[in-house]
Amino acid sequence: MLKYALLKLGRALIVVWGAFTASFILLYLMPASPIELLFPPDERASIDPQAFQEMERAYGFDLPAWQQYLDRLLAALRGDFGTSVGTGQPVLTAIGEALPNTVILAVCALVLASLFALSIAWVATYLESAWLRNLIAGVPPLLVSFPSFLLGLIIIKVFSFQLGWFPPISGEGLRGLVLPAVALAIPVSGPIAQLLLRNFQTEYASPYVLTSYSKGIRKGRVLNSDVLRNASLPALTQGGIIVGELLAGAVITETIFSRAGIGRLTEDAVRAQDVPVVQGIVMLVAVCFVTVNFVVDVSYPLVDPRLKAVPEGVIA
Amino acid sequence: MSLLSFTDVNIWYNRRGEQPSQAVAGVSLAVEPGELVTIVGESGSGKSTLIRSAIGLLPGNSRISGEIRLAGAGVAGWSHNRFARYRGTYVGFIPQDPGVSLNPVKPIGRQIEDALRTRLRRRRLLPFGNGAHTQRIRSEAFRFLELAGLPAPEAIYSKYPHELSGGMKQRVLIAIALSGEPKLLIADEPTSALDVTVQKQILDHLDLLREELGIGILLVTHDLGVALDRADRIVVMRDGSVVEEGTGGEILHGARDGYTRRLLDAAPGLHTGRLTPRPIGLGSAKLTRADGHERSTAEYAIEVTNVSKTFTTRRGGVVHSVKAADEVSFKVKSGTTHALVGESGAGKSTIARIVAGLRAADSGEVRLLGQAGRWSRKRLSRSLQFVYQNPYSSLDPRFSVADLVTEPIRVHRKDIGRRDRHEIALELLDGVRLPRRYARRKAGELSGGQAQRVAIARALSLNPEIVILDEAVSALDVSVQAEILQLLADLQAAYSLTYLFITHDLGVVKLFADTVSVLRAGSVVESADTASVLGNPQQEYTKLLIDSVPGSHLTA
Amino acid sequence: MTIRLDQPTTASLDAATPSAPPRRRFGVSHPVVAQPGLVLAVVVILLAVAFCVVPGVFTWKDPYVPDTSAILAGPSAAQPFGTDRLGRDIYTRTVYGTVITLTATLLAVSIAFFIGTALGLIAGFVRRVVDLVLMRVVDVLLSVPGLLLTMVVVSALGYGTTNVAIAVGISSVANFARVMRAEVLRVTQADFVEAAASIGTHRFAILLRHVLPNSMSSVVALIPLQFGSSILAIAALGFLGFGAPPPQPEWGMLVAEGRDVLAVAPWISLFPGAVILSVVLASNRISRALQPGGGV
Amino acid sequence: GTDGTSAVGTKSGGAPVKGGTLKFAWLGAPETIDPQVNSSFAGANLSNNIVDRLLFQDRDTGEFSPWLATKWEYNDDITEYTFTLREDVTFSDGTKFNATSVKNNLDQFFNGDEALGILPNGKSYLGPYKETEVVGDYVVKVRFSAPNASFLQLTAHSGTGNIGFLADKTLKSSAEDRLKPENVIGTGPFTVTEYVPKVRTVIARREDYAWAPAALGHQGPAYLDKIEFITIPEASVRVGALQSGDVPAAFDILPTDEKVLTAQGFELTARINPGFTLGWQFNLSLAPTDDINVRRAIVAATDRAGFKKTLLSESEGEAHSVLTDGVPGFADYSQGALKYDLDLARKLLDDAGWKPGADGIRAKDGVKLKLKGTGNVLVPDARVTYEATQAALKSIGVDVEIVFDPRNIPAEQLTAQYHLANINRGRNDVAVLNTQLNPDRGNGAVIPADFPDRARIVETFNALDTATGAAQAPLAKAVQDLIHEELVLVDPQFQTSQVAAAKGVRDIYLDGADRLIFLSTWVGGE
Ligand SMILES: Nc1ncnc2c1ncn2[C@@H]1O[C@H](COP(=O)(O)OP(=O)(O)OP(=O)(O)O)[C@@H](O)[C@H]1O
Ligand SMILES: Nc1ncnc2c1ncn2[C@@H]1O[C@H](COP(=O)(O)OP(=O)(O)OP(=O)(O)O)[C@@H](O)[C@H]1O
Ligand SMILES: [Mg+2]
Ligand SMILES: [Mg+2]
Repeated sequence: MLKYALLKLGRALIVVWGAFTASFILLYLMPASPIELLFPPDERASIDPQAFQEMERAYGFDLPAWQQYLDRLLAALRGDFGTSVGTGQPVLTAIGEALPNTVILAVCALVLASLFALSIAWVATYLESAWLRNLIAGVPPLLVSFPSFLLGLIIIKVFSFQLGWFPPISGEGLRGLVLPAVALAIPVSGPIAQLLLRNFQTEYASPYVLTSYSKGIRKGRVLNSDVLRNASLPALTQGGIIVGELLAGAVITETIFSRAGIGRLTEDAVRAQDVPVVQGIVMLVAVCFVTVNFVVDVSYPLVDPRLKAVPEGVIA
Repeated sequence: MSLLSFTDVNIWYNRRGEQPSQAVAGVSLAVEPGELVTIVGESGSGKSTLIRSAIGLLPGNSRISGEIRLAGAGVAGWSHNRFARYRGTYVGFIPQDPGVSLNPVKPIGRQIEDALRTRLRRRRLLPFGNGAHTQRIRSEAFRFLELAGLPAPEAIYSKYPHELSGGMKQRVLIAIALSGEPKLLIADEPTSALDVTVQKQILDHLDLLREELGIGILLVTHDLGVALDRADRIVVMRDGSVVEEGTGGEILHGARDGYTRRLLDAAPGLHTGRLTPRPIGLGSAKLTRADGHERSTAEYAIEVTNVSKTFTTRRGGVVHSVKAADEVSFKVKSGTTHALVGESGAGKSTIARIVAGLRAADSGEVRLLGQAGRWSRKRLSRSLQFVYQNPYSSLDPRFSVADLVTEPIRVHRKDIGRRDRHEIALELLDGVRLPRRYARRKAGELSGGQAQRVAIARALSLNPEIVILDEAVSALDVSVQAEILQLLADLQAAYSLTYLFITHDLGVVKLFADTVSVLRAGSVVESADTASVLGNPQQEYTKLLIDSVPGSHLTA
Repeated sequence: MTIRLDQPTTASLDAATPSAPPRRRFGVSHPVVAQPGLVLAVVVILLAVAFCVVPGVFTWKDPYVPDTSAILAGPSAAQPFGTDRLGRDIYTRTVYGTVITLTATLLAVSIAFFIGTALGLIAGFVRRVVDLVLMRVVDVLLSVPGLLLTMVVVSALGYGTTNVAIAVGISSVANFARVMRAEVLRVTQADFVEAAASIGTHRFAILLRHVLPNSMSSVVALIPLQFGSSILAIAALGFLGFGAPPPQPEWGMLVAEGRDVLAVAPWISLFPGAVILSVVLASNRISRALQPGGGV
Repeated sequence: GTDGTSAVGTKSGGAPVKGGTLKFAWLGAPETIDPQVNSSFAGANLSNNIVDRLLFQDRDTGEFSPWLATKWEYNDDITEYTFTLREDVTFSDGTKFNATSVKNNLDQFFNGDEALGILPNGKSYLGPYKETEVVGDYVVKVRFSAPNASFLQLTAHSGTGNIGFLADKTLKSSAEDRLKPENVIGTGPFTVTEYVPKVRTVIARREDYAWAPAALGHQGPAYLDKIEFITIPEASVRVGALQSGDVPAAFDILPTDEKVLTAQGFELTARINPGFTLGWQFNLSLAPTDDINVRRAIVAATDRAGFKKTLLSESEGEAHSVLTDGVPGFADYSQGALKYDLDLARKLLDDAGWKPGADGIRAKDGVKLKLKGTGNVLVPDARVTYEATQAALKSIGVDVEIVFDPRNIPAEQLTAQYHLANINRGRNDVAVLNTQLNPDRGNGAVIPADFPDRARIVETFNALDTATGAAQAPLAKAVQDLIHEELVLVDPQFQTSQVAAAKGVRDIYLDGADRLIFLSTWVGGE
């Protein structure tokens, strides 16, 4: 077990390093110096070349690529991801300030999304009427296909401006969190619902369900005590990707709902070509991804008894 | 009043975009208390469909007409929740496949407790909020597990299904069915996935329960031997209708229906003599041995000496090792059939694959056609071919039958053109008695028996001397099984083939093999000619195996 | 890294499955006509393709010429989707935009398909170190969510539809690679592959003749799915302003052009948004029909 | 619509009420709270309320009046300015504002401080800055190595590159520390109390503020307790938040929303952003925009009057010159060089040998008349006018590709690849032309080194630095003639404006650079 965990940990570290390297290649080797992009072109001409070089030096953009890479990598290992070109703030501080907001939003959205997805899957399996069942089973594809950028705007228009139930901008408090969390949850719930729905249907068709019925158990309890666990366990393995989706979804949600957070930070940084910040964010999501996956990988055999006895090959 | 009665029941399945297909047509049938009724019939004859309709467990796309009564109450149109009142306590159900019929993520104990709780609650023996009753329920559960033939229930109580063997799982399912204390037990092929030895134990057990508790049993099987052995009444189904009904004796001696007769003829357990080959009309043109490779004249086609193989699997640092072959030795004369028998996991496949060069042995020697040493893949495949248990998975689903059977020729004989290959394919189909029009079909469009013929035709295409058949007929219906065996016998005679034949079915061995090795846990228990091993077994284990063949005592 | 979802765990663990039923190729064994949803989906896609090929048949207006007499006009018989701030007909622009969006999508899906399939095939067939390395690459691609990855790639490559398409393609490579690898692993375990090997077929020939064709169906079913999600991704980037330059009526752009005036002229965003929704929905539906064993 | 007044919100309406918090929404967010770093629109607006300037510029006449400086004078060649300062001014940490403060601020603004991580933020604005001399406790002399007529306006400027004075404690803080509200210490009527990057900035009243410029018409501390600036990036959400009453006042109102808001009883205030009009600068180093006929044709194909009529809102203005209407020295070219005439444009191209090709795009000597330009992503209406011009040009056989890249394009790439560069620069002084277009300075039109008469052109621009006030007017006219008539360096599109909307909020002051001052603002008291 320990060896298994260590193996997974090793892989996780490799992935993080890979993400670091890939983002470095993409970001630092761009044709223009990030400093260049700090200035509107119409002002650039009036910048003193010496001052410009000083700035390049301050950020280390004047060094050869490999040296920049090593410097950054070593610094990153010490937990230093450089400073934002735009604001001069250390990247870690910037991320640290933005993160709590996004975490709150993401956790709420995740809970909502999971509950929603689970309800759809449950109800669609429970209902006896075929057309009602098909109707509900048609919801997840719709969620998946909806342009999420439009969704936020529509939600805000309807629930905030038209009905006035919730404030459009999320200040403090729970009420402000509702709409953004919903807007983020809906697109995220689509794939989860699809997965759960499929799992519910396959599991419900499994012979062990017949066994449960033959004991005289009613449908609702069969779903709860037999199908539910079997159908939702595999969704855990999507954890890493779902967390990634939440963070990515925050880009649009936070902009639309005027919230601070990683999403806004990302969009601004990408627009401003704030290379250190973008790389810091890439590292953040990569670390989140591998952490979640690591936890899932290591704990999955504990929650799914079948996996305790299976040879290596099944877990790819 | 009958426990269960069907009156003129018809069942259809709807498939999207297709005509509804009728799975059960006009069946009338009743089960009385203390009676064991078996339904036999080939695969797809509607057995499962019929009995599931009695407890409302048909899939949503089915439609029923006619009358089904449980304790006199018509069940037509009942919802799951209405049915729930009858299930478990009135009618118990043992599903077809024990491997997948238990919830994989729930401990065994909880699965049986669920059933107990339903009954206790329904009989008002257990008020809601059952915290105090844990102990009571647990002891009840133990009682039923023991009753189902699991002598040490504590040992498995907190285990998960995957930690049990197939036989144990089946017994757990029986315990679950019994724990509702039903008046009627419906069992859908409760033993088909099991070894003959385990099968016998379980059937004995059901018999006992019937006698002791006086419950009615409706048992489905496709094994006529089982039915003849046990049933008060046998119902033979075909294409959804009942074609014959009567006691075991009536069926055995006075079957009127042609299909029943064929079933009787085909059941290996009922056979006495060995198959006699029929002349075969193959060997015309193209393919015939024109490739110049000499057929061996060695006395023994296969000589296996002290072959051992140990598998180690590692998980989470713990190493498990299994001795799949332990100093195995046997010889097979050219032109004869040698059978390897033994229960599941005995190492039969492992040895077959070592002989076929698909897997390396840890130690020991395999001589083929008198030659030892390493054979090249290509050279080996000209002399030896392998036929797999599952015909579908051994045939590429995207290839046409013609391409499938001539695939080895395509690889080995670059000199033979496309046209000629097609000719050869047609001849090979003739050889395995498959109509030529099947040449264009894909494997998925064939029945199991047809697909296995294609696999055999492919094995023959290079004109090999040795054919290894790893459970090549086990997955097939008995009637189809008999046809294939006959075909193999015919081919053997025509081409003086040597067969290494793997099976767990002693009936088949009796029918087909010249010599036999009995394997247990990787080692050879007994090895001699078939007649002497089966007629006069020296080992306890062999005796047990022989004794477990259903229907054998009827003819012995 | 993760436990595969695409392999049903129950089946692979409780290996007591008897003779496998014949696998249906591409699942569409039922007549298509009997599935109205599928028919509708196919019609939507055909219509979109027709928009690409002969946009002139569907509208006689010009998508680029401003009309100052009809600025921000609401939907009406003359302009079913309304007009934008330059008085251009949104419907016409949507029709003409189809070719931009769909070409970009096609490019993205092709990139993802070819690279992903190749990676998955090699990883699944060669196994060992190659598999380990390639799968870590795939993990790296997966570890950064699609939108972020595309944003980073676009900012490195530069703006514009082509670059957006490339970025979206790169970010979906992992999906194809994963499915392909799983399929290859599944197929290589089948007896017929061993049977082919046992008759002396060359490894490479096995790969081409047996493994590749039999692994394709799931990957092929993924294509329309990816097609749908790529449309969304490209539109999202267009919406964020990374996409096509004006006056090109790329779909995401069309939605984005209306976001500021959502309050006064909601049609500018909503109609193109609805078109995106229906095309994505349609391709997902078709994907489902193509899924092996799917179709319902 | 706009009522022509310059205060946001209802004017007067009873006696001002003290107290209350104002929530104020806008599009951007201050990138920092350091007034010497902030150059964005939101940043400058924030700074405007936490620091003061030496002089105050009248938003209508462009004339200067005292603020922190009570007196100012300069020598004849405009290389030396002397300011006499108010003596009662304190920073919010209680320290005194004096001549040393001015010197320390200017020095750091110009030179930066490497040790503290402070960049030379003011280098480009201060131009030929030499030194500051502390003449007395409250008298300073600022010296330049060359004439710098525009410095006077810079001391009053509240837009990008403005000079706000910070306490010594701030000047000695590192760049990182200057991100903390308590370290940003100015002399203004408010101090920053909370700063959440990209989301919220809160400023609170200073009770001892007593040095407002007279022109504001209000002395003493501000009425409002607090102002909360909220960033709402989505235009529709911003308007929605206004309409739903979640925020009573907002900036960056889109022209399309003006009508609706007015109809709903909002008071809208709009002012033209003074300075460089929004438009394209031509790239004179790149074919085919090196052909003056092509440039003329483009200018002639731009229907500025038409834009104003059909595409723009009431608040925005038709471009009459490269300068916006109010800037001292402005001259009107709308009936001359900037007249819309599509036929003329065609004729110019025909005459210059650009003949329509098979695809409708003109070509000459095998070179197609294809241009690449950058678009403005910040001004919402810019997209519309650029696209309209693009369509008009297309109709006369000129193909323009516009890149709307929200990022700054590196200067090198811009000069090498783009024929048309988007520009819109605010500063209520003709000096803006000098910084931007002077071939020796910004050289926005990329005039090549071997351009005929280059020396004369440079001289014409440089002359702007040598005079102020009325004396500057003819020089400004000469430069504009050069830009529009002789060289055709820019294609102006329109004059941008800033619009604010409010309900129940009174007297938000918009200054000469179109930035907000909240000193006299109050809420309530219907
Ligand atoms: N859910 C279903 N939908 C459609 N057709 C079905 C369904 N289940 C069974 N069938 C069809 O109904 C017929 C009877 O099937 P059934 O399972 O009852 O046969 P069986 O006698 O139990 O076979 P076996 O011995 O293989 O278990 C078969 O042709 C089968 O293909
Ligand atoms: N590749 C392998 N890795 C590890 N263990 C294996 C492997 N193949 C077989 N075994 C183990 O070796 C033993 C013998 O297996 P084998 O397949 O030869 O049995 P069998 O007699 O053919 O059984 P069955 O009748 O079920 O086919 C079993 O315990 C099996 O689990
Ligand atoms: Mg059955
Ligand atoms: Mg075997």
